[in-house]
This record gives sequence, C-alpha cells and structure tokens, in this order.
Amino acid sequence: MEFEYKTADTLHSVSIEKKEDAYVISTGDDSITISPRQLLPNFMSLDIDGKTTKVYFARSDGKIYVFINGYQYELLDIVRESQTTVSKDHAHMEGEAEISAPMPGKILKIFVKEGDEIKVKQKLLIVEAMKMENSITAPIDGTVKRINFKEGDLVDTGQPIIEIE
Amino acid sequence: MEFEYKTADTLHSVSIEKKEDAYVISTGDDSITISPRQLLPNFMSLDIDGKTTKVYFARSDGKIYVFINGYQYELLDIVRESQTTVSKDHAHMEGEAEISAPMPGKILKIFVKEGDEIKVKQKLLIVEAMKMENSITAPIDGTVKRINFKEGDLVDTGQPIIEIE
Amino acid sequence: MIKKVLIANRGEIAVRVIKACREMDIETVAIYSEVDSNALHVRLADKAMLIGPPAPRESYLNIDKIIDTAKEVNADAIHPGYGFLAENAEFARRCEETGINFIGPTSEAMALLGDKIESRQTMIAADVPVIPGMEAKAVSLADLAKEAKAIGYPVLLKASAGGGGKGMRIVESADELEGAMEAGMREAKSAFGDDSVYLEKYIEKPRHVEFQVLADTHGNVIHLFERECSIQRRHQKIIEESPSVALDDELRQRMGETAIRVVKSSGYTNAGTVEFLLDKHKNFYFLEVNARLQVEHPVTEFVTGVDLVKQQIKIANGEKLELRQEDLRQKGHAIECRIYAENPQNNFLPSLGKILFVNEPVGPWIRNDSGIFAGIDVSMYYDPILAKLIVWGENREDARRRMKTALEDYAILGIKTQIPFLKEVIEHPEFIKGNTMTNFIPQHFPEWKGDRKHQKIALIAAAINSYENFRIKKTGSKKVQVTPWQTVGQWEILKS
Amino acid sequence: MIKKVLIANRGEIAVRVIKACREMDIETVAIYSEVDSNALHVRLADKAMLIGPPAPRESYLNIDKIIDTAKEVNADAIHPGYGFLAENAEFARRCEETGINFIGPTSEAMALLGDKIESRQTMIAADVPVIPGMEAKAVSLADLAKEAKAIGYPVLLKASAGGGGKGMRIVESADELEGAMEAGMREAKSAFGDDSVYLEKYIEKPRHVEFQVLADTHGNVIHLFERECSIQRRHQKIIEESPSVALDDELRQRMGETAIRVVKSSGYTNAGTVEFLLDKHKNFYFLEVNARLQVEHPVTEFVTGVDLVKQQIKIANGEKLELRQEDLRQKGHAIECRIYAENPQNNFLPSLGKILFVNEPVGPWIRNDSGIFAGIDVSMYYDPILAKLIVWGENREDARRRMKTALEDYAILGIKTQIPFLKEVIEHPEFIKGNTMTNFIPQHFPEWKGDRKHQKIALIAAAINSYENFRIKKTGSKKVQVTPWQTVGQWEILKS
Repeated sequence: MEFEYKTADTLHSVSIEKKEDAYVISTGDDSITISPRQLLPNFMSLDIDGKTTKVYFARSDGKIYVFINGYQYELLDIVRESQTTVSKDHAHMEGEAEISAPMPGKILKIFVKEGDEIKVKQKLLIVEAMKMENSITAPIDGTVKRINFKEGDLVDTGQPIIEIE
Repeated sequence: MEFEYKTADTLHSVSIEKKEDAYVISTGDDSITISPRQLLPNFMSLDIDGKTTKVYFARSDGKIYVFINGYQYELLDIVRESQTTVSKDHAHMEGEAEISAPMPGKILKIFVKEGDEIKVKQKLLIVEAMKMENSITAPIDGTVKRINFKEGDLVDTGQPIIEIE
Repeated sequence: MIKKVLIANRGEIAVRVIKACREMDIETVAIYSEVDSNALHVRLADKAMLIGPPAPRESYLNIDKIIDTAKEVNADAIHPGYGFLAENAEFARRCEETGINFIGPTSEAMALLGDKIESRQTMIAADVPVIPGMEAKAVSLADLAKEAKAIGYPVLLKASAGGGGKGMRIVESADELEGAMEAGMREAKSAFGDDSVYLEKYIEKPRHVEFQVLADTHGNVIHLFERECSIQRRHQKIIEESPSVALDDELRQRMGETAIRVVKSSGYTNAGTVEFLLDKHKNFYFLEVNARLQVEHPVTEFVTGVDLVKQQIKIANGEKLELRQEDLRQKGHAIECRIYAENPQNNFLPSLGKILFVNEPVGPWIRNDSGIFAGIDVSMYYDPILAKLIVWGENREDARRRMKTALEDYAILGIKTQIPFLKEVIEHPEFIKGNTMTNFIPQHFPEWKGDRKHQKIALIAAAINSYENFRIKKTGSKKVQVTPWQTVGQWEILKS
Repeated sequence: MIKKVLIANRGEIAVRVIKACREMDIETVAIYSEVDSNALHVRLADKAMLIGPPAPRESYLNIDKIIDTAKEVNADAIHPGYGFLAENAEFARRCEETGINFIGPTSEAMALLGDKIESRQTMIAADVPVIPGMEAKAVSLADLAKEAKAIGYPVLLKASAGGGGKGMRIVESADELEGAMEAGMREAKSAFGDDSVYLEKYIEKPRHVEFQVLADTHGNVIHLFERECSIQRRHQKIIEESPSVALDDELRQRMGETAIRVVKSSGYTNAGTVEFLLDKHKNFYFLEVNARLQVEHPVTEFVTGVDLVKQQIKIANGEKLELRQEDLRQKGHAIECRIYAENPQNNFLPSLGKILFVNEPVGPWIRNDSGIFAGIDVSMYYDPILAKLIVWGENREDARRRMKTALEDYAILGIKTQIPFLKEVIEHPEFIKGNTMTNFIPQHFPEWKGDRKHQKIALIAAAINSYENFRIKKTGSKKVQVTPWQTVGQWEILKS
C-alpha cells in the first residue's frame, strides 16, 4: 500500500506491506522491516537499528500529529481516490453532504451558487491551506443548498463551507 | 425517557426529559431540573442544591462506571426493547451476528446447537452474571454457525459465545 | 477569615489557586468568558460564573463585571493570579472600596511600584542600587538626548507604565534616539494607555536575578531567596531556576537584604518579587517589583517547601508570618520551563486549535502546573501559556537531566508547542555550564527553526497508523456485535 | 560502572526504576510476561524482553530465564524492585556467580536476614532489643507450648521464612495453640516453601515504625529517619507516613542508631529497612530487615530529598556515600496511600478487568507512582497494586488535607479500587489525631462495606449520559461529512 504525506513544503511517499506481525516499510531509497513493540491508540514503540523510539500520535481532519522524544511533526495525509470509494458510496446512499474545513484556510474561488444542480466530481471551489491549493469536487449528485462563505474569506477548522442536498 | 439501572441488587428507574438546556430528572419521589456546567466525554459537573459535584464516568459493555468525590458506583444499564430497534434493523440488513459476553458470567443453559435454523427472538441461552439471570434471544434470523461454550462454562468479557450467519 | 475566593483569572494559575484554596477548605468561584466554558479552571472550582464575551476587556479585564460578580456570589476575597488585573491598582482600589479582600498588595503600594520612575526615586532614597538613568519623566526629545549623553550610550528606552519588554528599545547612538522614542511611545500607548518613556544605562549581558518576598500586614518581611530568569525570548522569561549559579552566600544575603529594604520602603504587603539585573562584575541593580504572584513561583516553592499561594491567603487574612528568615533554607535545585502554544517553525507565533492528546510527564520531583487537557481548544484571545513544567533535583545537573526526560515525555498533539526548543536550550553546553545571560537565546539560537531528525520515524509511524486505519475501515464493520446484557430486557433477580 | 540495567519486575516499581536509570543515562531492559505486553514498564524501557507465560513462576519468578535474558541483552546489573525475587537469596547468589551486579545486598546478608530466627540471634548479640520469644526453631507442639508458657499468652505464631503476615496467628490461650500451629505451618509451606514457625510475645496495639537505611560497600551506614506504617489491612500496609507522630528527637535518634547497629552487625549493604514495633510505653523491638527497596520508599524521598533508587545504583557501583548523617533533615511531612484494584463492597477481593478511564490527581507536592493507564487490563496473576499516591505538606495536617483532595480527584473507572476506603481512613478523627496503632482498621472499620451517599447523583449522571447517547444514535449519522483535504487528490504546491 502506498501513502503520501506532506510536511511543510515537501511531499513524502511511503510504501508499506504487512508480513505476519511485521511491516515492511520503504520511505524512499531504503526499506526496513519493523514490528511495533506496542501499538496502542495514541502510542507505538518502534525498534529501529537496535534503538527503541517511543512515538505518540493522533489523527484529526486529515492531519497526523506525531511526537518523538520532545520533537513534534505534523503530516498532511494525502489520501488517494482508491481509498475513499467506500465513504463516497456511503455519501451517495444518504444523498446529503457537507463540505467543511478541516484546518484554517482561505477560499480562493467558488464555482457554484446556491440552488445549482451539481454532479459528482464537478469542481466546486478552490481552497488554499498549508501553502497548497486544493480543488474540491462534489462528492455526490445534488443541489447546492447553502454556501456559507465568499471568495477571499478565511475559514476555520470545522466550519461548513457548502451544504449539498 | 425512562432508564433503568441496577446497583448491587437494587433496580432504579430514572425518568429524564430535556427542556432547552436543562434536564428534568426524576429518580423516584422527587424531581430536579439541572443543566450540567460541563458535559465532556468522561466528565460532567452538576449543580445540585447549590452544591457543585464533579462526576467522572465511563460506559462499557452495558455498565456505567461513575466516580464522585472519591466514591465509585457501578450501574448496570438495563436497556428497553424500544431503544434497540435501530441496531436490530441494522443487524437484519447485514445478516450476521455474534453474541458475546460483556462481563464475566456463567452459562446456565443453551437451547440451540450448531447448524440450527433460528428466528428472531428465539431463545438461545441463559447466562448468569451479577447475580441475575439473563435470557438471550436471537437478534436476527439465521443459522447457528458456531457455539464456543457449553453449559456450566464461565465466560469472560468480550468472548464470543454464539455466532449466527 | 476568607471563606470564599473569586479567582479573577483563567488557565493554569486559576487552577493552581483553586487547589490551594480547596486544601484550606475555602470555597472557590471561577469566572470564565464564553470561549472558556469547558476550561479546566471552570471544572475545578466550586462555582463558575460566565463573565462575558471572549475579548479580555469584556471579560477577564472587566472590572465592573468582576466586582459585581464577586458581590453576587458573596465572595469575600479576590485572587487576581498574574496578568490581566493582577497589577491594576484601580482594580485593587475598587476591591478595597467594596470591602472585598484583594489578595495582593494595597492599591497604594501597587500604584507607587507601578510607576517605574516614582518607584525608582523611592529606591534611591532607600539606598537601593538602581541602574544609572533618568530621575524624571521625559517631556521631549531634547530631554532624552541630554539624559542619554549624561548616562552614556548604549542606553535603554523603557515604558514608564510597562513591563514584559513592551515599548523597550536599545539605543546604540544619538542618531537612533528619535526613531526609538517615537516607536517606544507608540507601543507604550497601545499596551498600557500611557506613553511616558524613560532612559537608563544599558547593561550588557546581565543575568536576571529576582528575589521572592513575603510581607505581612504587621511589618514582618522575609525573602525566600532568588530565582534566575535569564533565559528569555523577546524579553519573555521561558526558563527559570533557583538557586542562581551566579550567587554565593555573601551576595545572596546582600541581595536578599536589599530586597527586604525595597519592600519596606514601599509599604508593600503580601507576596511580591524584587527584580534585579546582575552584571558580570556581580554588581546588582534594582529593576522593579512585580506586585503579584509570579509565573515562576513554583521553583521557589520547590526549593523552600513554602506554599506561596497559601501564604498569600494567610497574609490577606491579616495573619502574622510564621516563617522566620533564619529557618528558611534553599534545598537542592529547581528548574521551570514554560510551555507555550507556539510554533517554533513559524517564528514562535501562537499555534491555535484543538488539543487532541496530552501525555503529561510524571514522576518523582516532577510538577506540572497545567491548564489544558485533551479536547480543549486553544483560542486566540489569551496568552498562549499552556502549562509550566517544574522539576527538582538534588543539584542543578540532577534537575536538568530530569527536565530533559520530562520534556521528552511531554507529548501535546494537535497544536505546536516550543517543547523542542526548550529541550535544545537545556541541552546546550553553555546552559549546562550555567552561562546564562539574558542574551542567551539571541546569541545561541539566533535563527532556530526546529529540527527534523526524527522525521523519518514520524513517516514510518504515520504509515503504520494509516495502514491499520485502512484495514479497520475495510473489514471492521462487517459483523454486528450484539451484547445480550445491553439489548435484551428479560432480567430476573436471583436470590443470593 | 553500571551501563545497562535489567529490571526484574513489573508495574509501578519497574516504572520508578526505569525513570531513575534514564535520568542517570543508564539503559534499561524491561522483562514482561505474555499478559503484560502492553504494560507501562514495557513502554518506557529502552528494550523489552518477553520472559514467559503469565504465571509468576514461569516469568517474573523464573530465575534461570531472567539470568539468561540478562546475559542475552548484555545487562551488567539487575534491579529486583520489591516482591517477586527481590528478597530471594538464591537469585542474588546466581547474579553474583554470573557476574551480574545485583542492585541490593549480598546473597549472604540476605540469607542471614531472611531467616527470622537466625537474624534474631544476631540482633540479640548486637544488643538490639527484640520481642521476647523463641531463640530456636520449633520442632514439635510440645516445644511451642513450653515456649508460649515461658513468654506468657497472648503470643504470636510466625513463619520463620515469611513476611507480609502470611502464616501469622495470634494465640490467646494454650488450647488454641495446636490449631494455630497447624494452620500457620500449612500457610508458611505454601507461601514460602518452608514450614518452620516460631513464637514471640504478642504486643498489643503497637505502632509499626521502620527506619530507612543506606549502607555502602565501604562500611558507611546512614539512616534516613523513620516511616510509620501502622495503618494495615490484614497485615498489609496501606497508608505510610514520615515522620511518625509517636517519635520525639531523642527516641528518633536512639532508634536510628539501633537501626544502624542492625545493619552493621549483619553486613548489610545497599538500601534496606529496619522494622520495629513501638509499644505504648515507647519501648521499641526489632522486627526484621526488609532487604530491598520498600513500597513506601517515596515518603522518605519526599521528606529527605534523597532519591533512594539512585543511591541504590551508586552503592551497587561501589561508590562511597556522599550523604552524611549530620546533613540529613526531615522536612515537612509526607503521606502515601497505596491504590489497589480491590472491591471494598466485596470483602476487598481483587477487582479485575479493563481500566476505561483514569484521572490522575496532579498539583504541587503531589506525586503519583503509577503503573496503569486507560486501556490496560488488570489481570489476576499479580499483586493488585495499581499505583501509589504520595503527598508532601509543611506539616501533617497540611499533607493530610492534600491527600484528601488528591484521593477525591483520583478517578479510576472500569474496575474497583479501595480509594473510598482510604479517603474515609484519612478523614477519621483518630487518624487526624495521630492515634494510629496497627489495630486501627479492625478497631475503627470492622465491617466497612462502602458508602452510597452520592448514589443518587450517580443515577442522575447516568441518565444524562444515557439520554445523550440515545440522542446521538438517533440523529448523529444522517449527514455525511466530506473533508476536502482528505478525499480529493488534486494538490498543487504553491510558491511561497
């Protein structure tokens, strides 16, 4: 399996496979085999090159927060289409969706207006956050019920931007 | 709404209604109106008769654990049929279920055997726990796929007793 | 006797005061703004009163509202904590007028000490060494220029009403003076509502050494030794310790006696701090009196075993000090690190958001005065201090090593903190040697942007977590778990 | 010099030792049984080794396996903690043979002190007061009966190899002797593998007062004053404090000197505890030496400021004691409460299961030595001690009040603890007065079954929680939240 994370302005690809109790992980040139000593909801203990590292972590709104030995890392989890199929199907079923902001950002462009009929994958808006532009497309077919912001607005974590019926 | 809790060998009925931000709660003879100062996942702060009480709580496997001012209470949550409709519908949809033990207990009687066709509400087994007998009925139609225990066995928290397909 | 205290503050200091009151069987009333309804101090107090909107001037700085609330709940005393109204003489005066016991000095003493120039004159009269500088408020650029010439460049331009470095400017030569004055006055005006500025001799590479004092209302004054607070970022203390490596017993005694003279000459009562600058020749100069409980009071508590908040309350009760100077000892060594919600990668700007997870360091001789918990939002409205981590050790090196391990265990996830920076400071060879001057950070960490040494491990951990999350999503919800104890209603009570 | 320590223990004491080692830059190796893979000590150590199945004799008591593991990881020392193999002379001997530094006394001293009768004879020779009683092992009922008559009833029957009250019986009169002997021998056999028993004078209502000692390998011995541990339930200490209210300076000095004589006469080295009974006439009698770090060592650490685990390691390293008797002081007062997974409503039987939530008390002068966290299972295989809560105060009453508030904040949910019981003990008027004799609990809490005074509030809280859970279930999942940052792939990196 392939994951992508962004730190500051760098993209990192990590590939991971599980073989019995161990993970085989490649972060670029080299590949290591590792089995966490403990794997708890917010903690794991990793033996790498004979040295144990205690890792605290939490995940929220597409970010992974990691704390190691006094140092902190914030990784943006770039999730691929293939991994989101399930939740999109689910959205289809329910026929209602809300586009909300998982972190503070700025709305650069909005392509729809309230009352518009929209189709899955139709481009809705562009948001800037973490120094990246993000084109957001419709997760379901439906009607734009409400737009809570205008272009240039700043949005805060959790604020709903567009509601679709 | 009406809830029932069991402590040691006493059953307590509590009725609760919400009016705006306040709950109207009756635990028997008297009724009080209360709005928690804080209501967090494992904590609430209650002002009762001009005195504030800090309440820590957690819920697991049908029990509610409560800690107040150094004292601890364990309440068995006796949930009524009406409240479980949703989850049973869900079970119907999926067509697969597992009867597991939410706390240590003893299996007194088993009425079915592997391979049996069963109907919703059919009596499956009797379990004794917390000094009470509990008749367990089938949550869905199906076939008994596996029975992991026999009469007289002790079961521990989380152990699957009967699997239904 | 004080029976009910309103705490006119928030965060870790409100929590600290509540705990001391609770141990003394004193009822506590918290106040909170609309964004603080889930805060820890609201949880811990016996009663909590909503005081207004988030903006400080409408809540934690709203004197009328706070006085009214104290009256409403029949609080007989107010503890101001630090910051907000703690050194506001007007607030102390209003409490006095209303008959509420203000746990701190009198409004009169506070007003005297709050004016840097007035207090300076009082100190000179009491034979307290002060930094060579102006004796009067400046009225014009010409006055300042004349003074600067008399003192000799470099000089320091300071706000008369200020503190915390706001309005402060180093002026290296005469041609920089006008610009510095204008900027300093603007900053002073906006920070304190008073644009008076003054000049003093700029002391190069000094240490910041302050003395904790306690003065009762019967004329008894003691000091509880020094704290060294030289490690500052932008004039804000971030690491404090006691004792100071720069003091020997003779100097400690001399400075302590001077601190007591400062307190007596100003009619100061309750807990306070006398700040000095110590130059490289071990000359010390009076800076100012902090007329409140200090952020860094726990280091003194750790080495002396005296609970300063309880002492404050006893003094406010009119009790005589039971502690005598000759019984006090500094035992071992304590270090405090202030934990701020700041992003070291982004010029230490406040890092706001929800705290998702906290692992607090615990262990022998580790104290953590915290105002946070997992689930709380760090808002933009207030000082971004989250907690104070304080450790004690048998000696400085023992304490320093304990602090290192405690910082390494202090996981706060969801926002950024300056913990990585603190860790690098206390591991710096010059810190280990005790070469701590107030220019320590600009000198040794001029452009610090953080460290990425564990980034690869962070990516590995993220991948394991992503993999497991994805696996659960795909396979986890196929089966419905039915727990009979929850869903079936047919119970029979057995005879036992 | 010790560079890598294997900790042959689990739970809070393993955590305690790991923290001390880490602050000394010593590597740590944890061992764990199959049920402990997620335990806290496994998390905190630098390395962790699976040692065997849950049953103690196959894991934490498995001498061969532990020695082999220490060799495998190149550990140069073993810290045994308390319990398990801590006072097993055979284990100490095997370490000595293998060249592993056993952090504790020599196997020889341990063997001498482990035999109650032998050690008694040594103490009599060293002019240490002992409880009147037998001088030799009993071989028959007739021997015991003769001795009992000579000593005078009531007498105490004790296991020769034992400790912790196992095998112990009070015999009030001659006709009870035979039954007591048989039961005592059976218990002694099953607990210690040795059925020798002996008799001594039964002291009524004594206090349990013990002295902490440190002895280096160069003949230097100091004591770190006393702990009073009279509050015991079924001969198991549950609350300990220092100082003891029963001692004055003269008695303290006399007992301390006796403790040092005990240590010197037995050739004991490293940290140890000399236990005494103190009768109501202030006569004290030697009981035994605990040849290990005690559960209650933190109260001594709090009042003296000495880190006993670090001292143990330094002594094991062959270093000379830097502490001198004349420099040591008891400052303030410390109290410890042991937190057990026991159900007060069910005769204090162990309460097993998953811990769902923990709110640890924190604050100035509160120390919590804990081995648990939310999510961990308390298993049936080991001693149900979860944590130790220790507080310090300027005096006993200050410490006691702090302990009360700390217990009130110590929420552990999912299993039962005896925290409600501890709270009632420390709030008992006789405890407040310091009338703490070893019969305190049978006398004041003979049939304690718990208290239900807050039960109504518990029901109210449960109903609010049930109501909110039900509401969320019904309405919570109607809308699907799509977060664009997670689900859409089209990113472009901006120039910044």
